[in-house]
Amino acid sequence: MSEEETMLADMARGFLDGAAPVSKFRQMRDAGETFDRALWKEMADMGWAGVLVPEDAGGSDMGFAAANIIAREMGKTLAVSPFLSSAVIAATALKHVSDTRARDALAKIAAGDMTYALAVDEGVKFDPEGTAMEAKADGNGFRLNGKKQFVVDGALADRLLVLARTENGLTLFDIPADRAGIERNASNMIDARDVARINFDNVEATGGDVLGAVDNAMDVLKPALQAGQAALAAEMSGLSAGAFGMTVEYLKERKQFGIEIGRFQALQHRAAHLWCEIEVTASAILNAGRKLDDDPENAGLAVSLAKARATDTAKLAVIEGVQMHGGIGMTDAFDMGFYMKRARVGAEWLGDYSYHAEKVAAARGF
Amino acid sequence: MSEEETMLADMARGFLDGAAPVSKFRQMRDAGETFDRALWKEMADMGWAGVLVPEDAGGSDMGFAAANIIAREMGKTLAVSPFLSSAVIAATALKHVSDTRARDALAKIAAGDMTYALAVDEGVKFDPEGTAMEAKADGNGFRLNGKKQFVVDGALADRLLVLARTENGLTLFDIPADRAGIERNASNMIDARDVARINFDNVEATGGDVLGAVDNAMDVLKPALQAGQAALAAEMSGLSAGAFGMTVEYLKERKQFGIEIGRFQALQHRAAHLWCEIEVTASAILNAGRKLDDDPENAGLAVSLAKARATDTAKLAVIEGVQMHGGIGMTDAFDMGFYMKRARVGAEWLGDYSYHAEKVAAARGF
Amino acid sequence: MTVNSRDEFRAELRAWLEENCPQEMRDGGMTEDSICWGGKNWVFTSEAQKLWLERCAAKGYTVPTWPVEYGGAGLTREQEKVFHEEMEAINARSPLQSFGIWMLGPALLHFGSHAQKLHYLPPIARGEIRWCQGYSEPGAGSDLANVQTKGEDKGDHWLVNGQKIWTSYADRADWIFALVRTDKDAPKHKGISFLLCDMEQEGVETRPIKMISGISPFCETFFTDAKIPKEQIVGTENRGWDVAKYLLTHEREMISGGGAGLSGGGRALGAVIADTVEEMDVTLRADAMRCEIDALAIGLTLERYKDQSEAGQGAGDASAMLKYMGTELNKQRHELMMSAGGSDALEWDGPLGNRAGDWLRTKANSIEGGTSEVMLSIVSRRVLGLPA
Amino acid sequence: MTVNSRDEFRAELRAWLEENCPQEMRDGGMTEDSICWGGKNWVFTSEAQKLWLERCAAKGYTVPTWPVEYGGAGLTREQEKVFHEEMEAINARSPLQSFGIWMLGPALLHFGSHAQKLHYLPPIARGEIRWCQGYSEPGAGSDLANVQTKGEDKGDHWLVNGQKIWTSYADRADWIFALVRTDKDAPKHKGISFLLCDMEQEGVETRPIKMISGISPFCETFFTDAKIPKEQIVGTENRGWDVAKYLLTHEREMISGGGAGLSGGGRALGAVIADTVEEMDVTLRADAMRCEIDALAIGLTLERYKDQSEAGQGAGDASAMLKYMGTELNKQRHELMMSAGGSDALEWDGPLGNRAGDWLRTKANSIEGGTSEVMLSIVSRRVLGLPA
Repeated sequence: MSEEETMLADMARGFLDGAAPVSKFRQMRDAGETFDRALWKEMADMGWAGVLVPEDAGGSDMGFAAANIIAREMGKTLAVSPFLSSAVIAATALKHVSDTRARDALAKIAAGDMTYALAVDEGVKFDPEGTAMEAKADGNGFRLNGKKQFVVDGALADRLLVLARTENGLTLFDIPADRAGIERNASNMIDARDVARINFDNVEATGGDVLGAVDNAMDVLKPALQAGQAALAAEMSGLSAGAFGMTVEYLKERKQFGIEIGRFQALQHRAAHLWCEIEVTASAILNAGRKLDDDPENAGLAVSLAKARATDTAKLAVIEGVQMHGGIGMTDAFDMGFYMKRARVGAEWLGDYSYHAEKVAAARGF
Repeated sequence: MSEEETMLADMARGFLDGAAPVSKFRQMRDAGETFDRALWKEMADMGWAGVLVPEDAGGSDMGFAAANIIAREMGKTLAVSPFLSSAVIAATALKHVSDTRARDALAKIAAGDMTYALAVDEGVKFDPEGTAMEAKADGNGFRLNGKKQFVVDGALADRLLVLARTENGLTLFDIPADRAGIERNASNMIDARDVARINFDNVEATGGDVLGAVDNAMDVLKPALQAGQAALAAEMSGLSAGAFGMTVEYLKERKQFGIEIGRFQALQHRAAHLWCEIEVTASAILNAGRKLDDDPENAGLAVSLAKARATDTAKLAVIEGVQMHGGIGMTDAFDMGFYMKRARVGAEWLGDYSYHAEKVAAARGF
Repeated sequence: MTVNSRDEFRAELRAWLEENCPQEMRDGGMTEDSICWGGKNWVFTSEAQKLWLERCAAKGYTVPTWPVEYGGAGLTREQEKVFHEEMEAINARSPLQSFGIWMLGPALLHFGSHAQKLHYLPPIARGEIRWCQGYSEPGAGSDLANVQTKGEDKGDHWLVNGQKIWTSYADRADWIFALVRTDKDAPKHKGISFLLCDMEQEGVETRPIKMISGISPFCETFFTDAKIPKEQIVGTENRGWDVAKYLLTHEREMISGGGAGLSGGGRALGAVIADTVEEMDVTLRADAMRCEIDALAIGLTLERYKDQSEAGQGAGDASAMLKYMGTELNKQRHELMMSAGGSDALEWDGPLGNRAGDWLRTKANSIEGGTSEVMLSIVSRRVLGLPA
Repeated sequence: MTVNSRDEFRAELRAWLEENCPQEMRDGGMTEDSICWGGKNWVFTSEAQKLWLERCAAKGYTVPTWPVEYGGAGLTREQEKVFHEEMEAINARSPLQSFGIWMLGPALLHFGSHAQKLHYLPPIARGEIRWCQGYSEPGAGSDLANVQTKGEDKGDHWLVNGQKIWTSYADRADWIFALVRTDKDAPKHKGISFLLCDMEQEGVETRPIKMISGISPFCETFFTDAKIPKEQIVGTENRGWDVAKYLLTHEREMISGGGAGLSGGGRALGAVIADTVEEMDVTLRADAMRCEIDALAIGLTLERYKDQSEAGQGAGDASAMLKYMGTELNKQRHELMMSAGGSDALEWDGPLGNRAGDWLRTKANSIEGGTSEVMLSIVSRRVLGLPA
């Protein structure tokens, strides 16, 4: 990391340790809350909401590598915010459209005044190309009918990016979440975040609601997905580091049979192996951020590599975290379970290990 | 294991430790020998060559479970013999044919006077159904043209069981290895065993050379293959136990940094894990033998389970064996490398892990 | 047993099952709430569940291998296999499950006096008394012999004070079997007694612990001046660790069997996944195949050890292997079930029911009843003879 | 470096390569016998190999980041990256590989006197002197500081007696750098000196060790009253362990890079397999994908650590991670190559060449230069700070 990046990470860590530690997540979970608007406003004030928004639209325009650094720090403390959905995914999509409406939306995102959710999934697995939801041409506009699930931040978002099938391809719609015909049902997620199942019953959309060009959703959606995947991978790598940090501390403190369990070589070697995995994954995350900044057209391999590694590493980190903590790690009163549940949700969102492994293989010629 | 089986195992171990220890294999390897006819005769005298041959044909007729026990003990000391090819595979095939010629052949096998090799593979992977070699009808007989590879015991065997494609299916031929048009080339195998590549150039075969019925090779071949796969799995489980035994001894003796390396918990846990794997695989082997004896029609799952597990376990056993021995384990002067090479050859012969895993999946409904 | 007598037993049993097993009890009993745990406060989920338990108990089929005089059917190992085969053939639910059957029963059969056996075993077999286990203590973790709960000798009883943790379903149990330090001056393993205690008596309280899976299968249990009569000791005073170890090997085998997914049904993981997944991706399919292979082989190993051991003797040190392999496999299986379920599996009570909760629950498998690390150390030292 | 100067350097380099790299040297150099090791007795496999070495050496391109005065090209880290990119673009072979470049060079640059650098480094850069490493001793194994080879102080020289093992290619090397105990009374790590020794001199003999792969990349080397002049010490007397440790971190990174399959070509494992396998089965494909993901990520990690460190400083303790991950991956890659090769891979010099030998060779990767177990212990203690 560059000196600038290290500073950003330090600053983010300082803020999150104070404003959004794991205990804060526990409070929200216990209260059934999935969005802290005041916290999001603070993040916006620090330039996080506008991390990808151009400066002339009120953003901080720090780029993808910076977004990954923020996401990673958020992962460490399990901070809850619409950062990925709004500041990364929606902002990237909107940046690929050069009209005034998109510009205004970006400004509102940067200010923390408007949040977005991405509605793509229809089955249990991420599969944008397999989208079946129909947007039928109707006069000058469209009628949307169908169902979406696993819409992250979808129950509370102000606006929705909805992928639907039009006559000759896929089209991305940018519509308010309260438009007539939209029915949102919050899912009771194991990671206690905002996720919704959404029904679209003859929802009207105008040509102006189309983000990018009709039948060409991927021009806008693909970079947005890649940005989201990379940032999610970064969040998961932070999550791994957070869980690992707790685990190493526990190994140093906890005594069994009269000595610290961190003296047991079998645990030492497993902890060391896990650290190696975390380090290697960190490289893939860093690389994905750089590639998105420097050569976004060819960032697919780097992004899928990051998401695949991050998924695998986080799984190992939380499994070892629980196991090494023993019974206490299994209790709800202890935080490790939160990391395990979040890792599982992160594993599925925006493409699981297998999805991205196939992308890597394809990019590498097999 | 039953008391009888335990006695057989003890007897086999006693004999092999004396007559075919690993040092004997080393001698043969160094001398470029792949068959010890005198040793095979001794094994025949003990009833091993006729382990599956009916008593009235001079065999000991001990059954498949017993054959597995013998194969397992052979695996421990890397004993070289045509046991699998002749006493298990060929004998099982011949038993499924009720003519006098087959009966005579069984008697010769049991006496250790005639050896067989099975010629099935044509590509780099085991795939009997994919056999391309042609046996074209020619008058009352056939003309065989094509190539076989990975014919175990094929360079020195007296007779060959050859799988070839006939007009409406596959046919198994039982022909002398020196028949005109057969060209055998010994392969320089890493496990220093007898394996050949064989060319068939317009080789004549009569109707009498067909084992079983024309176009119906599998009636005879399938049970023979299953018997061979189970016995090979048993050999590999013995090999795993042999390599593991050396490794545990080394852990107890070898000192590093002033203490026995067997005191290092990381090595203890890996050794313990390996023992668990070996024990679990032993159950699968035992089960395959029982199933072949009691319910051969439905033994496919049991056999594939045994071969898949044995392959995986042997791989782990030799990798851990080499690693835990350190540099010395990598030297040719030490025996561990022999186990590693034999495990690799056993992994491929008669279907690799993946082949048998697919069979298990199919048998289990997915 | 000759083939003939086996076939006779099978025919007899089959007829009995056909007549006595209610149709509702022939669904395999794969879900958590189909289990009948019994006990004083048990509320049967259906009349059929009650009937099934009563009928089985009358024949001794809740504990088929226990002696008839203690409530069992006195089946041989061979007959027991036939029993399970026939039960599985009609997809019958287990009539009763309990820690009394899996753990306390075998220990009593081995260490208990004849009077204790007559007193405690039949109510377990009939599902009248539900037991829980009081071994672990806060902070002790894997060091089970580190027992701080103390029992003061008061002549005809011990006065017990202390705290137990991870007491499974203690809030629903009637009695507890507990390790109590009755000689504080003796070496760690030599001053512990194995005591039986009525949980309704004064001085015993229990409090559920909420787990990451959202449920509370475990409790904390507190003893405050609880009086335990002297006759409620199993085995010799201060030699309770022997009983505890013996019981632990049974617990391990039990967890292993459950862990390997071998109880109930026995459907292949891949087949279960294929029910809901159109086409398995290569990673999922490769992992499911390996899991299936391991599950089958571990199941065979459990059977092999049962065959090898004397009736009721258990697998000894090798139970550590069974426990380790079974529970690690079960964790892996549930990881794959989650992967197969995709986003549907990420909700509490979502379209796939309690799949996430079941998955999280399995993470305790490799901790409870001795961690995987302890199991590996047992194998390393006692089986392989590696130096400590 | 600004983008402009980088682009200029790239253009210049590209032109030079176009003009100077012989066509025969543009085959990626993936096979063992394409390597140019140099040394007094080196027999060039072709005129092109000789020419390519000479031309590169003249420009300093055999050791691009070394200072110009010591035979290098004095490239910055950024320029070095460009250099490798351009070499890879035309599939150019590495002009020279040697332990002098990977191991002794960095140690001399850090610990050597100016005179020593001027004396020893340029011949390494030109491929004139081939070096080998004398660290391990029989029976010492992972305990590298357990040095028994002793050097007796004879005023102007040490009289050295003892035995080294695993001296890579010692039978083809001209000089050896060796750890010698020069103070037998000092604590283990404080009485060792790092000495340079001409192997042609009297009292130095070497004998190849045959390995399971059939080849003999390692030797035993014997010192019998060998005289090593005092000026041939690197660093301070009895402080040779510092030099050794420093060199080890470079060795680890080198092994890691080779291990991760990152040297030469960089084709995907799956693509290589697909060349010879019609359709990968699910197990092979799943494993190949995981391997590819790990290889790419480990490669990025190597680059990241190079970027982070000062020129020539290495990755320090983290080199243990690089070594561990790289070599374990390489073993896994070769297992898959064997699996993909099926029975064709089971012959010495079969249709797939030396695939089996290469596979067996990789098993030493996780032993040589510090075992995987030692690497994990280093990470555990020095990086994670877990108690010893």
